[in-house]
Amino acid sequence: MLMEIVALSGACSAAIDSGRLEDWPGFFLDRCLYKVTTADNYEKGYEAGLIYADSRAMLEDRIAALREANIYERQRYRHIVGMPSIVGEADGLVAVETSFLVVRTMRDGEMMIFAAGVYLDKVRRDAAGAWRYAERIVVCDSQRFDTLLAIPL
Amino acid sequence: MLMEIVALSGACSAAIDSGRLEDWPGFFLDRCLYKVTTADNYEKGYEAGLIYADSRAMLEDRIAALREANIYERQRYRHIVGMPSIVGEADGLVAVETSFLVVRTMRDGEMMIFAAGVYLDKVRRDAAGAWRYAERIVVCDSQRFDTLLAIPL
Amino acid sequence: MLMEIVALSGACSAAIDSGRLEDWPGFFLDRCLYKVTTADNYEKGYEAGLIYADSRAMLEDRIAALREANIYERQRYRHIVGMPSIVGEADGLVAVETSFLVVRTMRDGEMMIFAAGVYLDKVRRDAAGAWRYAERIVVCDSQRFDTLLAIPL
Amino acid sequence: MDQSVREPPSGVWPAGLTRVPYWVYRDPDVARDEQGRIFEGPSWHYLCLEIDVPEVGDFRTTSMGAMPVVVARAEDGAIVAFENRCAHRGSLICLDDGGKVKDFQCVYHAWRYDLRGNLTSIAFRRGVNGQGGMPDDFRMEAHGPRKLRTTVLCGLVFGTLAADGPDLESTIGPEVLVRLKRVLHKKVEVIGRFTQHMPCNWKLYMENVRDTYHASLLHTFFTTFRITRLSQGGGVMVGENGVAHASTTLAAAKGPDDSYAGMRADNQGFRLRDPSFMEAVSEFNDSINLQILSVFPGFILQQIHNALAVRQIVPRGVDSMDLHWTYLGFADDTPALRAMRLKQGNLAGPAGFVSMEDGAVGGFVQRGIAAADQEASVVEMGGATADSAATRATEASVRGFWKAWRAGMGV
Amino acid sequence: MDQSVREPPSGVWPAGLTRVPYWVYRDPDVARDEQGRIFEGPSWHYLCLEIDVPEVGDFRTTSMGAMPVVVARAEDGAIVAFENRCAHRGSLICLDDGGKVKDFQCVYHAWRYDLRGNLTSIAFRRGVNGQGGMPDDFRMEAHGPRKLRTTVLCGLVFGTLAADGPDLESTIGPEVLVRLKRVLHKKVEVIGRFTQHMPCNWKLYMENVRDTYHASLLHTFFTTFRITRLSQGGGVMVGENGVAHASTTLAAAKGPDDSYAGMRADNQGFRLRDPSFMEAVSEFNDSINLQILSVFPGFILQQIHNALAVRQIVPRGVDSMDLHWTYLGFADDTPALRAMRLKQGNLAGPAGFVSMEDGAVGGFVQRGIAAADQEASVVEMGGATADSAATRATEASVRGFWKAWRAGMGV
Amino acid sequence: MDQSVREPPSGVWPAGLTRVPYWVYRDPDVARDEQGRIFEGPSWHYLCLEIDVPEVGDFRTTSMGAMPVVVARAEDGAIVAFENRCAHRGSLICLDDGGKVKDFQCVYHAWRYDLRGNLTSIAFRRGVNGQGGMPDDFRMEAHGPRKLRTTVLCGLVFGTLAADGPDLESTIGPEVLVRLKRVLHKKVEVIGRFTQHMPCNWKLYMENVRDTYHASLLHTFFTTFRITRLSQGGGVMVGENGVAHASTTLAAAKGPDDSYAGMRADNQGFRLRDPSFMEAVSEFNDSINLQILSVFPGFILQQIHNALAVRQIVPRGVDSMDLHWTYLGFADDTPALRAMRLKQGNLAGPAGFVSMEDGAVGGFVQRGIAAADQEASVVEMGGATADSAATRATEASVRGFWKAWRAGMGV
Ligand code: FES
Ligand code: FES
Ligand code: FES
Ligand SMILES: [Fe+3]
Ligand SMILES: [Fe+3]
Ligand SMILES: [Fe+3]
Repeated sequence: MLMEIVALSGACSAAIDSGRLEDWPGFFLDRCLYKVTTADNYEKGYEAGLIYADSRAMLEDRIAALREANIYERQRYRHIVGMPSIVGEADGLVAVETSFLVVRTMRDGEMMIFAAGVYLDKVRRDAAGAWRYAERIVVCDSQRFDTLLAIPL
Repeated sequence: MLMEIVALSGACSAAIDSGRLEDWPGFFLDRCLYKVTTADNYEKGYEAGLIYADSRAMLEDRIAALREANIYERQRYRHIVGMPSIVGEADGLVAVETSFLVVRTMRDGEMMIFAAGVYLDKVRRDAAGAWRYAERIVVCDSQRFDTLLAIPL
Repeated sequence: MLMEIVALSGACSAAIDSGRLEDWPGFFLDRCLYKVTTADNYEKGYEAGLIYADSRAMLEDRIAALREANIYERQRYRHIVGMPSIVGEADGLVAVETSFLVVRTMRDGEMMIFAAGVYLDKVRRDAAGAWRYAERIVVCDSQRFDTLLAIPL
Repeated sequence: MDQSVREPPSGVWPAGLTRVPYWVYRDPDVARDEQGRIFEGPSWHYLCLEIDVPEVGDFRTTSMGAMPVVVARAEDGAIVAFENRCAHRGSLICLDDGGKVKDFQCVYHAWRYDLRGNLTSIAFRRGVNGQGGMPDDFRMEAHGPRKLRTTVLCGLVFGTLAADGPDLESTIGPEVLVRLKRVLHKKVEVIGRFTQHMPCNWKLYMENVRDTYHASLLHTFFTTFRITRLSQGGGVMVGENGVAHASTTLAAAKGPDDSYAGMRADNQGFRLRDPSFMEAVSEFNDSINLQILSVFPGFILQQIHNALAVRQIVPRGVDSMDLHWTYLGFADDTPALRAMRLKQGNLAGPAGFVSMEDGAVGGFVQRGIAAADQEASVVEMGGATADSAATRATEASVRGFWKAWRAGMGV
Repeated sequence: MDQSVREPPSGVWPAGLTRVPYWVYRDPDVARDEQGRIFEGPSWHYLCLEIDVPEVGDFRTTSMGAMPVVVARAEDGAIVAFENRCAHRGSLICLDDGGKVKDFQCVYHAWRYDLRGNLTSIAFRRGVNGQGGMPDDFRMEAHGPRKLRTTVLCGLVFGTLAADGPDLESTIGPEVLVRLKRVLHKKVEVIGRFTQHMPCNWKLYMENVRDTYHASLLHTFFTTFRITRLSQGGGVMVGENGVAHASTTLAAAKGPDDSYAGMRADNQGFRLRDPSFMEAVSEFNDSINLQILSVFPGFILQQIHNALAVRQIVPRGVDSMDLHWTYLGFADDTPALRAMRLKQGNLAGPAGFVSMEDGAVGGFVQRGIAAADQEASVVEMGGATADSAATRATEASVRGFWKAWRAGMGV
Repeated sequence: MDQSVREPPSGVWPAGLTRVPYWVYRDPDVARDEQGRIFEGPSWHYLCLEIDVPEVGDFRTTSMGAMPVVVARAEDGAIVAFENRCAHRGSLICLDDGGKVKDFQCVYHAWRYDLRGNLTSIAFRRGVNGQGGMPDDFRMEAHGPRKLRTTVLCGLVFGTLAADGPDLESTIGPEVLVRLKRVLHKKVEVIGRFTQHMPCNWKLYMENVRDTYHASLLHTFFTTFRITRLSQGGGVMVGENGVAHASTTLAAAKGPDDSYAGMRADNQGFRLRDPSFMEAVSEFNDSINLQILSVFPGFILQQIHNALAVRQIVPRGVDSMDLHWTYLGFADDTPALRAMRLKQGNLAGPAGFVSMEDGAVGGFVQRGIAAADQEASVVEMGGATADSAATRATEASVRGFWKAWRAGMGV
């Protein structure tokens, strides 16, 4: 199971890093929670996120907005993720934590550590038996975000 | 065995990154060696370390000092560790090398590559059969440390 | 097989990071392709690379030049590589993609993210049955390289 | 670029309010003078929320430009503020974002301060065994961090180093004050805090906030979903002194609107698969979709549907700044309304559908003007004055910003 | 180090061309003046390749020093260029490296420009419902980004802000022009693009390019494989005005050559296991192994065997620069010749066997002179003049660089 | 912050030694002047250990402020030093921390220097086939890197650019010299080297080193374990000229000590589970627990129990510095004593229980004074003079630092 979850996490990152953003929502269940927040907010119990979606359709809308509506300079992410650790399991829902680092590269070649933190995930098998995210809380270590957060983490 | 050692290394990093510092000494044997040094020092055979502990109690003392005595600004680490490679094994003592990268995030959100290098570990099973560190030499690639080294690497 | 390829990729990185550059060409087949390029070049179909070698002998020549001919300041790399993902397989040739991050540390202790990107590899077993690189295209996310690229990525 | 610019700031300012010379965004000497004349000057600066320091001994750290500041709740319940700098040898007195204390103790040599920043004790003041210590004539009351004058308005804490001068309400002016009170009419609650770093001079961001002309042209999402279009009702208010502004947009008429025909911003092809988060709840008993309000130099209050936030600008060098976002709800939010605010968080903020561009466009200007110290921007939309208007197709509020800036800088 | 230096640049320049005071590489004020006097001055600057903008509406972004520039192919097929700065409030007009457009539209407020950079429309110029909008007397033709004068030579696009002045060919001069045409004698094709950041002042790199003395001493590979040695035939040409230079090396004689005896650079012990990539194809009907050509301030054309490239220098602050490499082939390359170019890519570029040191040595100087603002470099190899010579054992071309620089700076 | 400060440094210095205006830590012009007047001035600067260059041809690179320096052992066994800058065009002559050579050869054009830094050969000085080369009248002896005057004291190598002036011993003065010889009384051995980057002006760190008042108040560990308390015996010595200082702490009396009652630093609740590393071995035949010694501007010698180290300060810009730690043992250490030194390494250094705070507190001040260029620190503990004292409850040594600094700067 662990290696299957490693594969899920890897495929999800690869879709983003290689620019196949349209593939990204497919790693989530129809009903899901995707939230980007920070360690300080998480610890204080502040509920708001930079991105907050409670359906896969909202994730699809975000990708559509990035393609059709929003203006941002050409950039790439590179995810380096650690080995997931399974921290809980109950009736098919598996809780997983995975450290991550995202390096952002801008059009002009400038690279920076854009985000580091931990994914607090809940995964389960979908109807077809594939592992999917029921919940992904992206807890960034830093309160500060450079310029803007367009591409999801 | 490899995956068990991966789990040990991951659990050790997670304890530090999530602020559960009190859990960290528990990954070491009572008699152990924990040293933070650099590649230049290591190659020249200089014995001193920034941190040098030859008992788990000394590791517990360091955590206690960080909690009760030392002054340093709020900060977090994020460990990203590579896949361990087993480089030797003799009567239950397994030698392992693992590349690591630590991103430090300060209270104000500033992130930096705080350390990168390799863990030179010796692990063995404790009485209870759990893998523990008999030795962890943290060999940092850089001679330079920013501001201070409070939280262990 | 995946874990064997993980081991190959880890051993290749470790040879570079620990300064055993002479060991590095040994991870390639006699006839091979090693190229360092960037995402923009790759996407535009520009064929040239910063490094372009179509034989292991050329890789050996590059290491020899770094040792005997070229002048560059003392520096180290630290590779942090993700979990490889197998993207194809045909008559013994396995296509693998692996995200990577390289932190460069200079003599004076300065660390930077020197490169991030993805390895597009083709591996097969050599006569002795060991996995070797038939092809390694190093696709860096950034167009910009700091100072020089001496040590291979 | 850390090099100073060709022209000295002084004496080259064009007449009127319709031209802004680009060196004003690039010259380190201008940034230095702004610290003295504006951030340490007579302006009122947003410091924190009143609820950040609810009880005696609660404190929060913040800043006025480059100056570190402590805000605390004193024994008598008053909210006070002082420079976060020890009177001894200058260390920060407080090292965290906030907390609760009995008094303040500097970590370096343990000098102590009461909650108002008064120096109350000096470690080993009398020395040891009669040796060392401070001179007998050393008067603690003559030493201490600089104190701020503070005021609380609608739960917002503002401060200034100016011992006297107009109060905050009259500085803001009656018209904008009404707009402020409209939103902050009851107790708020923090639901999130984020910092956004922007690669531009702080003035470029504040101009953007006050720029009612750009929103529907830069932010496709605004236009496409008719959150704000120049063709919708509303307008912009600018205080007499230019210090405060408020812009409003009324809900859109349903009918067709071809005023954006052919523009990038009008993307009729774009539809939402889950439009639930656009179902705004009317909570202010009016038809105002969106209200953006600012107080010079660095305070912003946002209402976009049910997404509420305050933003604080902190310059970091001449070509860089931090924007501190505090996302708000009301203490008495129903679960349904709170849930809606969380979803509408997608609209604003560093990742907001209608605001992410604002994080980048300041940098586009900073890079665009990299060689333009001899050139000036053109701020003529809606004329040459900084008066309130019944349209947002104007840069009146931007001109108002420069009216306030020039008064502060004496330019 | 962002601090300015001890001596003011003016008035302390040593007589003649043989001494260069080190503050010239360190003083931010010098960098600022260079932007005005050289990069925005009368010099001709390489912008891009003609093939980067093959069709009407194609554009490419580039820069002249710190100034962002757009190059475009206009309706009439002319290649034009203008500052990449919106006439309204200064945003970059183009946000990508290149592309194809009908016209240009600024993202901030949707002001539009034709392919020549003429302002053609202003969003809501007439306001909305008769409110707002631009003043009736606003003349669009009086506003727009600064236009460049452009010229195309051998498929290279150059530009300058100087409305008049000598054309590019006469600036380069007949002798070097022949060298330029020798290489770029037919249609080229881009085979790779890379950027190399260098931790040094831009002038240190350009000196390095024009320094015919260093190659065989710094680059062991050159010497060992006799690609270029000072003892091989060839020489250096320097234009009368110092602006352009070209250096050439003829194929080596086979016999022994002990002129490098005892020097690090002569490493007879070093052999290649796969020398195939050294089997250069003669493609210019002459015996020139290697030709390096430059045009002040920032253009370089390289031919090393079959490795062809143009390089563009872009300063980034006083102690840092970017070098933009464009690796070239000819459109009619045979597969075999193209394959050889790919292999010979190992010679030059940021990882090149004979060029990687050039990425580092500028930094060695920048650090070596960190405390030497009162000192000067010694540029006397080959005498005191900047004349063409039949040897490369000279710094004549470096002196030529300073002749051109001082003319530009009026020093 | 790269902006210069409000007041010009000159003419605004307060009378006496008890006030230090904060612009002195922030003004890039001050940093620039310090390089010329102090680091390239008459002061003596620690360069390296004598054992770093034991044999002829051994060299080590170091720096005096921003100036790169080479230290070498010459043929005659003398230790010499010179600027690490080639006389030709300024490249670093040495590119590594140290090594062993026959002579020095610059990588750029292979100019050679003997071990004393004398220029001895110029590649192709006579050109090739009678063409090129250096002018016949070029005199190598007239060119070369700047030479330092060096001296060795107790195995420490110091250097200065001042050709004459007082020798090191008299500069340090007899009282502190005794303290220096007390520790370095026999051959040392390097057991570790580390660099600590600090986000503060270099003077804030040197003040901290000389600040006998802070140790037991900032460093809880010191106080709790009675390594140093102001109530323990000892004192501080300050040279007449303020250049050198030494502070000592005697072993604590066993009895109760309530002098820290109620202070954060006195944490009686804190106990060690493995106190073995606190069992210091008395090795200097006295009861001195701890001795800290410094020589203006950048040398520190530390003895904390058996933890010995030298530290070198290297400024890096106005708000940043590197501290180079060399951990020492004696060549004749017993295994047991060496083992104790390794354990006591936990006390000092970037991770030291009693020193880690010193890495941060300079930054706390740098940030605390970000807007305080008009303010000054208060340095009155122990009076207004810079005299030796029998207590550490004084800032006499800090005042001594400023006496030396102002003499060097002519302020
Ligand atoms: S600096 Fe605050 S007590 Fe000394
Ligand atoms: S800045 Fe370009 S349209 Fe306003
Ligand atoms: S710079 Fe050293 S030899 Fe030319
Ligand atoms: Fe906006
Ligand atoms: Fe070269
Ligand atoms: Fe201390």
